[in-house]
Amino acid sequence: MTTGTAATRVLGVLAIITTAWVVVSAFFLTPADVVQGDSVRIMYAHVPTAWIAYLAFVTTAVASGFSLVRKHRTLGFDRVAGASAEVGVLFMAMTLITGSLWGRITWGTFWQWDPRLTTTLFLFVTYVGYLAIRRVDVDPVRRARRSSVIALLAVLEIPLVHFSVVLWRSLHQEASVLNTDGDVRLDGLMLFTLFSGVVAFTLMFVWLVMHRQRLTALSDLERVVGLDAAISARRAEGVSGIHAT
Amino acid sequence: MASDTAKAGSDAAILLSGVVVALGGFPALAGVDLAVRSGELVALRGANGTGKSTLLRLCAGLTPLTRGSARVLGVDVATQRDTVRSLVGLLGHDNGLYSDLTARENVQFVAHLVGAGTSDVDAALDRLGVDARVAATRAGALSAGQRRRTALASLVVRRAQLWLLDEPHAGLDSAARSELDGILREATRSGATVVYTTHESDALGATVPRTITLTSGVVARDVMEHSR
Amino acid sequence: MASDTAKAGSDAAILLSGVVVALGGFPALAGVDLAVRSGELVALRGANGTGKSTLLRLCAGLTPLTRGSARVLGVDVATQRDTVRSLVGLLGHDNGLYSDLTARENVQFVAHLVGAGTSDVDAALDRLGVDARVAATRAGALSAGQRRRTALASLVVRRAQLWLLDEPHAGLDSAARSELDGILREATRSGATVVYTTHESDALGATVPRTITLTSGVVARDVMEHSR
Amino acid sequence: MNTVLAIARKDLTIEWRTRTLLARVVPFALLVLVLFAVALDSEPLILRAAAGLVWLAMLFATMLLVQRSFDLETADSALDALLGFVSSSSKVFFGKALSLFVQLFSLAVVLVCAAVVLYGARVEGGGVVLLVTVLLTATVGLALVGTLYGVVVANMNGRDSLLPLLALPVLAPLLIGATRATEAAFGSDTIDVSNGWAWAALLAVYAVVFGSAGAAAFAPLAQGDS
Amino acid sequence: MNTVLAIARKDLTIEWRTRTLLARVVPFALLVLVLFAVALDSEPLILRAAAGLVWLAMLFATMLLVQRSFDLETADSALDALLGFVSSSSKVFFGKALSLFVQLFSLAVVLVCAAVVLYGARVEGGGVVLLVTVLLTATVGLALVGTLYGVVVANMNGRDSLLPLLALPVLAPLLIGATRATEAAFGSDTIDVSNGWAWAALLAVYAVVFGSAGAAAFAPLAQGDS
Ligand code: HEM
Ligand SMILES: Nc1ncnc2c1ncn2[C@@H]1O[C@H](COP(=O)(O)OP(=O)(O)OP(=O)(O)O)[C@@H](O)[C@H]1O
Ligand SMILES: Nc1ncnc2c1ncn2[C@@H]1O[C@H](COP(=O)(O)OP(=O)(O)OP(=O)(O)O)[C@@H](O)[C@H]1O
Ligand SMILES: [Mg+2]
Ligand SMILES: [Mg+2]
Repeated sequence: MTTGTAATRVLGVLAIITTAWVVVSAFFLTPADVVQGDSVRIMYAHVPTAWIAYLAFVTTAVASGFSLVRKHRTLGFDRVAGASAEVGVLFMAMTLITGSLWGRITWGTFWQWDPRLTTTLFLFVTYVGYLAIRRVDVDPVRRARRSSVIALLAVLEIPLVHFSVVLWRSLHQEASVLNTDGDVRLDGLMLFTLFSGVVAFTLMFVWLVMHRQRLTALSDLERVVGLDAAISARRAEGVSGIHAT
Repeated sequence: MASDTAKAGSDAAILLSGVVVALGGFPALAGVDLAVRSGELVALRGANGTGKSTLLRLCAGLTPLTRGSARVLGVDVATQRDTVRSLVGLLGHDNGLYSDLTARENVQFVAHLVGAGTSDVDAALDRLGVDARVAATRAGALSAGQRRRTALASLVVRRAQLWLLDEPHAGLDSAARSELDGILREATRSGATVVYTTHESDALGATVPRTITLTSGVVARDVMEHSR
Repeated sequence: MASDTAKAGSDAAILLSGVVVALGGFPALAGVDLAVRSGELVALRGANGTGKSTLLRLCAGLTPLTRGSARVLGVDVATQRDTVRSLVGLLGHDNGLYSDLTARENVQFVAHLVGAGTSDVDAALDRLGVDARVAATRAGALSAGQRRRTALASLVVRRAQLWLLDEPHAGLDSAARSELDGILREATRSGATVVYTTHESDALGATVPRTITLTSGVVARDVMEHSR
Repeated sequence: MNTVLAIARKDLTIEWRTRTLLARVVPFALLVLVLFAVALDSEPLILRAAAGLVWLAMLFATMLLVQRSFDLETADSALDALLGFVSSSSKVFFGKALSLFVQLFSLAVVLVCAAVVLYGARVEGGGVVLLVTVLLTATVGLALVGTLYGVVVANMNGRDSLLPLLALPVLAPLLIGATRATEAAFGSDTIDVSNGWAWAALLAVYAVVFGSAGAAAFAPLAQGDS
Repeated sequence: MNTVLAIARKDLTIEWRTRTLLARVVPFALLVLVLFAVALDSEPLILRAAAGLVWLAMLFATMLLVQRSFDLETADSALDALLGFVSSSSKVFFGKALSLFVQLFSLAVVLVCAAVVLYGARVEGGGVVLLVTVLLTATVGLALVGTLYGVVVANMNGRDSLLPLLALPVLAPLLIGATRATEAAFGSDTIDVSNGWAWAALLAVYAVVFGSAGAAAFAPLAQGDS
């Protein structure tokens, strides 16, 4: 059995094509930055991954909301929520990795205690915790409820990350040491490449979530089939028990 | 094999049909059909691991339903578990006591929440033979039987419409057993429904009105005594 | 009241005289004199809270002695509790299982520590009716009776010289009860001493060689069957 | 309301009887403050960090108190029964949060006094009112979040380690807010009192958000546990 | 010896099955590192305190792991039986300490790497050997002290809060020693590598002292529990 369909195959191909374009453009077509030199090329991976991670976590929250409200398709929505969170954690990890590599090149250290970086890390850990709760082996409906509540609370951290620069430092008088948005000026091609990156990663996100979701659906199905077999086995046992007494 | 599960209707305290409960992928209940009328006293029997506790926990709204339909006191267990919980009194394998409160404080706490008075607490403790010294001892320090008695006293104070008791006799001495016998019969007389599990042949006197036997997650026998 | 506690001697498995055990200021045992010979099978009875569990825990070296003297298998319980522990197999109200290991792994662990082999493990599990599926399930997910059976299998693997069992029948179905009956009788036949508590009148077949009844922390009756 | 109070009173009775807070959590939190000082090993540095360290110690203490609060309920499956006795599960939520608040607030007062003594923090004038407000709003927030995540992990195997993992990231904004506002109250030179009030207001919003979230989410969460 | 290994293997099997360390304690400890940085809120300060913060996080993580390790034993009174199976209770002590050591050492490696990434700590040359030695000796000490106090509070009501209270003061010297030695390995300017080795030697002495104390005291302690 595969988890692919015509739709996912088209998506996959599109994702590969756009990604290839982003790579070519990022490395060869766009200019190096005046201040940062070639390292600015990391941006084309760094920024889109962050945004796609947001997208993934929002998707998780929305699916979780439906899973809580709907009485019947609880588990279907829960699967989407779980798959999306997994992919989101993956993307957020890539944001952290590309960011700290970039930091290593531009600031000379992997990490700085900047509000955005710190809150990003919290966001990441929150969803690692979310996945940990999902791993706990309990009844699926029960698990869906618990993790939905957590997902709905966790998504509130995204505005915190986004506005952390304003929120946290503005109350401090000093200007921020690291100005995440100030020192990169984007020309037309750079912007286009950046948004191509967003498109490419969005496609990749959708593709991954669909596969992941189907995979869990399949294994759930397998469990149902397994349960059917187990039920008939147990019933057979029961019947023979009756004859024995 | 006198099977008699067909009687449904509005006065059914428990109404299960095709109930499957899977725990960790294992069908602890593998298709149970069962109807218990209001005011019945039912003994649930069966070998170890046949699903008795699972059945009780399902009816108390503590375990989710995997397949089939289950109504308890007219309420759907799958969708309204909160309501089910508030109607049912369950005594599980655990006693549900706070070990740092005294036996009396434990019962008192329950009484307060369900709106019963102090006299009810005293009556219940007295009835279950929890004397003043024991009542004033922290629950964590009590003997196994004394803890079980205290939990039963809470249940008496509770006055639930449906009593579900999982091996209520375990740990009780013979005096407490016969007292429990009386309590359960009284409860049914005043309209409550009682389902309890047991492994002992002579647990509740000689005549239990109805005995249901589980085998491997299904109902294997359902026997009524002719008269009550 | 046929008291018969005077028989002391070197072959005494348990020898208590004037034993007082105070728990939180309360004399759970209030002066117990008792002698159990090696190879005896003794049932300990009494109402709830009369000190049965306390007596067993004392003999297992788990509860300190307040007054009097107590020797178990010739070892002084007050001073050499570590030695006592290693000679005695106790099954308390708790089962002593690791809930994240499977039933089989639990028994296997005990077997490894006491130097028993894999075949012993299989034999013990088989004897207690723990089938392959149950043996491969984590202990935390088992039913009450399955847990009790697993704990008993550990005890069988253990082959202690003195077996102390606190309500071993609780939670067991009738098949397991009669198996337990056989196990205990076999153990005494091979020279071990067995003391168990129970509240059930017919727990271990009809004839138990000796029944000791406690009342309020003292021995009230000590009855021997004439022949074994 | 009566139910909420009864549940809180039950928890506080147990607390009073076992003296968990007084005999164990308070000394633990004080110890954490001392250990920070040891780990940092520099006077001016410690003074600068005083507010942050107080709230960090509060966070750890909250984890302990929440665990204790739910261990009481799950040790003998009392929570299963408790949820059947009340007309709405949110009463259980507020009852447990209330008792947690009372304990946390007392602890916070002790820790602030300790910071004054140990770290040489100073509070004067308008700072006092701000400080009290911050202590109130922040401990309310801690109690609500703690209770909410406490019930999420209640009955779970290995919940001791799961609780901090889930709750601490969510509490991070509270840590930051409370720290900044307390710094202001301690008369720091990097933040003034009016800014401190802004943070206190944010803390209040935080508490309200989690209060409503907790009340709404408690039922499905508590329903689900075994 | 065989018994010691069997007990350690049992604990590690359970750990592997429940993934407590990997899925919960490691993230928790990393979170603690981050929270410290947030509470301190100043780059140079964080760098200066890096070594101390790593070991403080280790201390808190030790509390969690010890609690977990003894919860396993006491949840269903398994410890009572376990002590009867072994010829000498000190084997239980060393078995549980061994499994704790394995877990703590892995955690320490992760945390040091995190300090390099997050706090900008640097290790080079002779520092590496010193660092590994410190990690080994200090985690051995943590494991031994943790196990010893774990059994003291095992079976006690409210042990979650009692354990840190008892163990942390005893661990304070270890915290100081490990911090100083790690600072030396991180190339601090207040302490040089040879001094670091002196501290490492002290840590080894500490471990030996608690190893013998634990082996001797375990029997009466374990006996005493109810
Ligand atoms: C580990 C280190 C880093 C992390 C965790 C990180 C995280 C993030 C996140 C979460 C965003 C999305 C913000 C939003 O739109 O809400 C972002 C955006 C961005 N980051 Fe980073 N970042 C890191 C390092 C860096 C470095 C070193 C630079 C450049 C010197 C940089 C430049 C940018 C830029 C230009 C944006 C997009 C503009 C913006 O929305 O502010 N980042 N980063
Ligand atoms: N997670 C799980 N994985 C596999 N099997 C499970 C799991 N949880 C429960 N079971 C099985 O489901 C059944 C549950 O039975 P239940 O506890 O209802 O039995 P019972 O009739 O009450 O038995 P007892 O008389 O021993 O109390 C047991 O056979 C148990 O082994
Ligand atoms: N800390 C304490 N304070 C007061 N009384 C205590 C304390 N600990 C134990 N007790 C009392 O000591 C007695 C202990 O009895 P034990 O557990 O040995 O009874 P048992 O014969 O095993 O009873 P059961 O049949 O109920 O298991 C009980 O009456 C109990 O109330
Ligand atoms: Mg059962
Ligand atoms: Mg007893």
